[in-house]
Amino acid sequence: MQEMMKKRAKELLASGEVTRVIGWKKNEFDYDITPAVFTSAEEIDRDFIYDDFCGVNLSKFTFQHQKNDTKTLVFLKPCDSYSMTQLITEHRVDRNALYIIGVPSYGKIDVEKIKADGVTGILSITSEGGDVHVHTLYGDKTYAKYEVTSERCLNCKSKMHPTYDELIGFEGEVMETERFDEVAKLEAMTPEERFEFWRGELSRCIRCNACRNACPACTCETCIFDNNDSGVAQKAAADSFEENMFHIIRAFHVAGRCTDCGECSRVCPQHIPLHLLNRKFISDINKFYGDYQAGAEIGQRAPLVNFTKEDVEPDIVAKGGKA
Amino acid sequence: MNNNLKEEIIRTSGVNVLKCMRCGKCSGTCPSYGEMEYHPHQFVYMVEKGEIDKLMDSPSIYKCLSCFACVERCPRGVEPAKIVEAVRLAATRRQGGNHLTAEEIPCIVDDDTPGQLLVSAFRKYKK
Amino acid sequence: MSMNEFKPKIVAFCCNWCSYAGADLAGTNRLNYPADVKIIRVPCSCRVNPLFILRAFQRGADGVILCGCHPGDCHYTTGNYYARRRMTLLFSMLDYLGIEKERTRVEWVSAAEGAKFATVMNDFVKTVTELGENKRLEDLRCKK
Amino acid sequence: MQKIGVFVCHCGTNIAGTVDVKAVAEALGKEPGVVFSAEYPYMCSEAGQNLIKNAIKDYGLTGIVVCSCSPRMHEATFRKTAAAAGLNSYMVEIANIREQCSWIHKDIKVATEKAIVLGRTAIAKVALNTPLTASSSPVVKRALVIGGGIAGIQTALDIADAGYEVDIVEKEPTIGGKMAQIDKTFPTLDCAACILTPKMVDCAQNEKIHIYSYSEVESVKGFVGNFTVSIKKKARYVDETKCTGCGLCTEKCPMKKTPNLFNLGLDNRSAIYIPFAQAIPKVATIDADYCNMLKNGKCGVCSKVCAAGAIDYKQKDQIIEEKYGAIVVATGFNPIKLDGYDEFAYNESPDVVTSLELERLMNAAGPNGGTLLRPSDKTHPKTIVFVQCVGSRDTTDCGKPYCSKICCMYTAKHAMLIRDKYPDTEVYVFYIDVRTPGKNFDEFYRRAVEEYGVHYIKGMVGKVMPQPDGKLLVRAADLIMNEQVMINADMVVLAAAIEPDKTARPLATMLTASMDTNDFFTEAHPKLRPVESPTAGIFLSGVCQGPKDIPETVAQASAAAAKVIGLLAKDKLLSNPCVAHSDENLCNGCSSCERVCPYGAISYVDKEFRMPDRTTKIRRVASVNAAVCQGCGACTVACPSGAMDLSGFSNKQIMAEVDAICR
Repeated sequence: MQEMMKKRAKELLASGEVTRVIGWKKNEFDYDITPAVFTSAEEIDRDFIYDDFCGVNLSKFTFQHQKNDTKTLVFLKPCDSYSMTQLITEHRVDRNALYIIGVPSYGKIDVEKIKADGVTGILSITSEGGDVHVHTLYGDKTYAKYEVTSERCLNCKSKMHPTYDELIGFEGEVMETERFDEVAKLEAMTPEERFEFWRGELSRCIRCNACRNACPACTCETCIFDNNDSGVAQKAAADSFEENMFHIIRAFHVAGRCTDCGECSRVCPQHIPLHLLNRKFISDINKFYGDYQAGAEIGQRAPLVNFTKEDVEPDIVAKGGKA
Repeated sequence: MNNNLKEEIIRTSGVNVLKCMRCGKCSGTCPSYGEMEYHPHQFVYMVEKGEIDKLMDSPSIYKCLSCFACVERCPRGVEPAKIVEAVRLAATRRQGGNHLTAEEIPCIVDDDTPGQLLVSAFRKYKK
Repeated sequence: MSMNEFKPKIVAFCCNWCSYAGADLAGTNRLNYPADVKIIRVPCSCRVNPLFILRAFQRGADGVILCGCHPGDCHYTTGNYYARRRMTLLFSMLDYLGIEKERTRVEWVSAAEGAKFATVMNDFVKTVTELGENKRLEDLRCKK
Repeated sequence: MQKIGVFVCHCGTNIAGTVDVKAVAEALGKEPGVVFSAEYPYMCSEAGQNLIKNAIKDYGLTGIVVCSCSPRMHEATFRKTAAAAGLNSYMVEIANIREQCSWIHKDIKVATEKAIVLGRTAIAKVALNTPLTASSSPVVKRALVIGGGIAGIQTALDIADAGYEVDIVEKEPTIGGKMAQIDKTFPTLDCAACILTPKMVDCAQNEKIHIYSYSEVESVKGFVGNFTVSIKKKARYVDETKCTGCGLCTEKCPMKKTPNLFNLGLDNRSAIYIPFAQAIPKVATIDADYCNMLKNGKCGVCSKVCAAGAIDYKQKDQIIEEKYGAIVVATGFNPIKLDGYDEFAYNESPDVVTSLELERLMNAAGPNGGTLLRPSDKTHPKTIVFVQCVGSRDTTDCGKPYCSKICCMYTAKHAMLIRDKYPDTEVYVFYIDVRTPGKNFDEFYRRAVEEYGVHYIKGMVGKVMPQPDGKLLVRAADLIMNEQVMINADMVVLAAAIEPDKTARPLATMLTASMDTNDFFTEAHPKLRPVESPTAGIFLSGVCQGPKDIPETVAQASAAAAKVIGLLAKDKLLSNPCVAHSDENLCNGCSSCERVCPYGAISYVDKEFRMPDRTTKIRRVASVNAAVCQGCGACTVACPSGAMDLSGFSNKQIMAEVDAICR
């Protein structure tokens, strides 16, 4: 797969069809992958990588590094493709300046799961077939891949690419998932239990803004948390409000636009399950207004800028979510 | 007025009798009209009124051919044939294990009985 | 502070065309409701940003209610439909975080429904008073 | 720093009875920014207003708060007061301490405390107010009427009568619309043509009215007072300015087998035609689908016989651009297609006709010269069955859920006319309900029954079965007799539901005017603004807004004209300055605001921005048309970045109010 991608990237660069390539690049560790812009065949030969650690969603990176006067090749996994489609719908990227190649994703490995298993001193990790071999200072260990696959991939929503110019590999389908089970579990708790759960989670937040910075839906020219005029700007310890509300406001801002790519939770250094906030909105939207997947189609009308006359009333919440 | 039965009929048929605007097109269209004591539009209205027992006791429920012409033509999507079916089913349930058997057919069939009725009867009651 | 003395702070957002007029009618008819309710006039229920509601809670409100024209009667034809979706999702999220769902409410009150306005406010104040002070939103991050 | 004045009104004892007004004035005087605070028995009185004016001048006030009755009562009064003293009228806020305080509380202490909170909330808001000026835009003194039926004609005549220029755009070669096809009108039975054609002539002769016949609206730009409309004049292959309407070409044209659409295809006409004798403009049109010359270049007869030399086979569609201050939609209706109703055998038998077809069959200018004959064999029908509600009140896919409103009355009319002219003909009307609200309507229906012996049967026809002998066997329910009836009829007349003309939906998109699910235009307010669209400057006339009969249509047409005249009479339009505006530095260009705007007030422009690194970047940003925006604020909340804000009710102002209440 990786070699086919490299070959196509070099061909397109050579033909002049594109002048830049956005893909993944290895860092210090096998599992530490970073998005990068490549402009030459040499760079691609040297650094380009596509393996089971390339979890990072390239759509946000593409948005940040877009150039409208030249064409850029970008490789998108199904997840990334949904995010990119949403960005195109919102006119945040210029479709014409992109050459999109859809690539399959067979589940990305969550190194945190390996670390959580008590493994330290990791030297390298290789993924072969269904096995993941971890080579450490203290010996080797092998996992079945599903044991160390990230939560978001185990609950993959779709293996389809809503937007692409060409595909490498076969096109997948929308998946049946159990991604709302965790939400349902929380919903089944008493309000007191939920409150304690979220207090436990949110109290760990250090307001590093990683979730916002990684989120492909968070592309505002100026984030309201950075805008002194918005009334909710973050000021150092002015009061606890922004701290308390940051995640609610952020989730609300991306409600109906969040494609559930899971980047927020992936990048959170405190391992707060932020995707459970977004999934709550997605699950509510599906339940109240009919199934909706952000980024499934260019030009979709997001649920919060839409309505029907027969929509449920807000007191549905007081009635426990039942009409 | 039999509310339990009414609810059962409404539930099993899936029909909202309140959608009926009483135009009578179902009865205007029914090929078995002359055979029936209660006609399709009356089925709908009597279910609304909860007069289910009368319907269940009437031979009308066996006169419906299940041709679904009334369902096809109803301008409000009421589906009277489903009501008739539901009443028929309720009557059958009341009879307990007294189901239709092939052996009985020769005694009850006559030249006027349409073949379609037999087929649909077997489909539903030979269980 | 004992429960009997507790006076909740209630912010009521009312659309200019229906609910604010309904509140005026309640006044004209001398229909009493607690002084804890303070009304903010907005052009339409769709002007109410979820941020305003969170802001009210931040500043110590114990309950927030949004009143608008009945669906279908919006002066701007569609505003309350958008408000309805926004508030449904916001309230659901607050409930999901364990904030008491009784602290937030949407009511459709027409310009002719002075009596309804008073009834709604009496009921809402009673509900919020029983809940007591709003502590949870403030405490959400403070693990003791 | 703002210098704010506070004015507490006693309203006699209305406020002062339960609110300690002195204490309120004193407490509010200590609020930050307040430099003057006073109370007075009647602030709205001349003396009270003078108190305000003097304080504004003496203290150089930059904002005032009046604690008094509801702003719905006196906000306008105090705004004028402020303006008279040289203060921008939007620097005024009202604290409602009567309806929302003194009148609902009995305890003076409680009421006084609340009044203080309400006062300080208004102070917090006014401190953030900015002076606003209503922007003004000029009004083009010309109106466009889309549709030349009776609705469009009446609207145009009334507007022209008031002295304004009006253009009518009609997609057919002649104005007149459906009414021109109707034979007689209920409940007076006068001939439709006799009352319509004089109005058509009036239109043609009125100097202020210009008719674009055989034309369609191509695009609409602009906003209230200043629309730019492109009109496509379709090629009719006849020079309108030369054609005298003599009709010689239509006589000589060899293509006589062209379906006559004016008679709904019940007979034929020539390929070059004038729809009917009284057509306006009385100009020939060539039907390009049938003309031999246009199809294969062979013929040219019309050109040879035309003494005026008006025939022009090379004529092309022409686009005309014109400016208008107001647009009236009068696009009318059509009977629905009956393809979904096999049970009525409409496509099977020519003797099953719609009511509009019956109008032509009975009309003196119709295919049979006014004698009612069966289309199949041209014999007199002896038994006629009318079926009501065909497709009306029908929630299935082929029908319409609404009542078409006119069918009960025109069927009574048809039945009556037939019984009058042919007393040996039996007439049956199958009805679900007979709906006759209207002046002299029920009396009319009763006459059909009592004087003319029309058989009204409560029930619906289930099936119409064409028989080998040419008869139509009608099976129906008689719900009152509780029996099924069979009628051997010669003709069956179906009261087909009416639906908005198909051109209305794309037109609504061009006008950004909203429509309901049935494609009827929605009105700005269902009770109080029934002839206006929610989109400013767009008015509604006739059936495009909902089913209605001729008198109602004419009434609404005149009402729409009155609204248009009221608009055109203004030289300038002052708009509400409390409208949305976008901060382009914050705008993402994501289109969320555009999607929730009910007025189509938001558009997008590509704008060049200087970046911090001295490069430039082109970004798509929203811009609000202040003349179109009505200030609801839906966009402000839809905007994810907070770029959109609403003057007069800004985010900061509302948050300041929240803070002041919760303090």
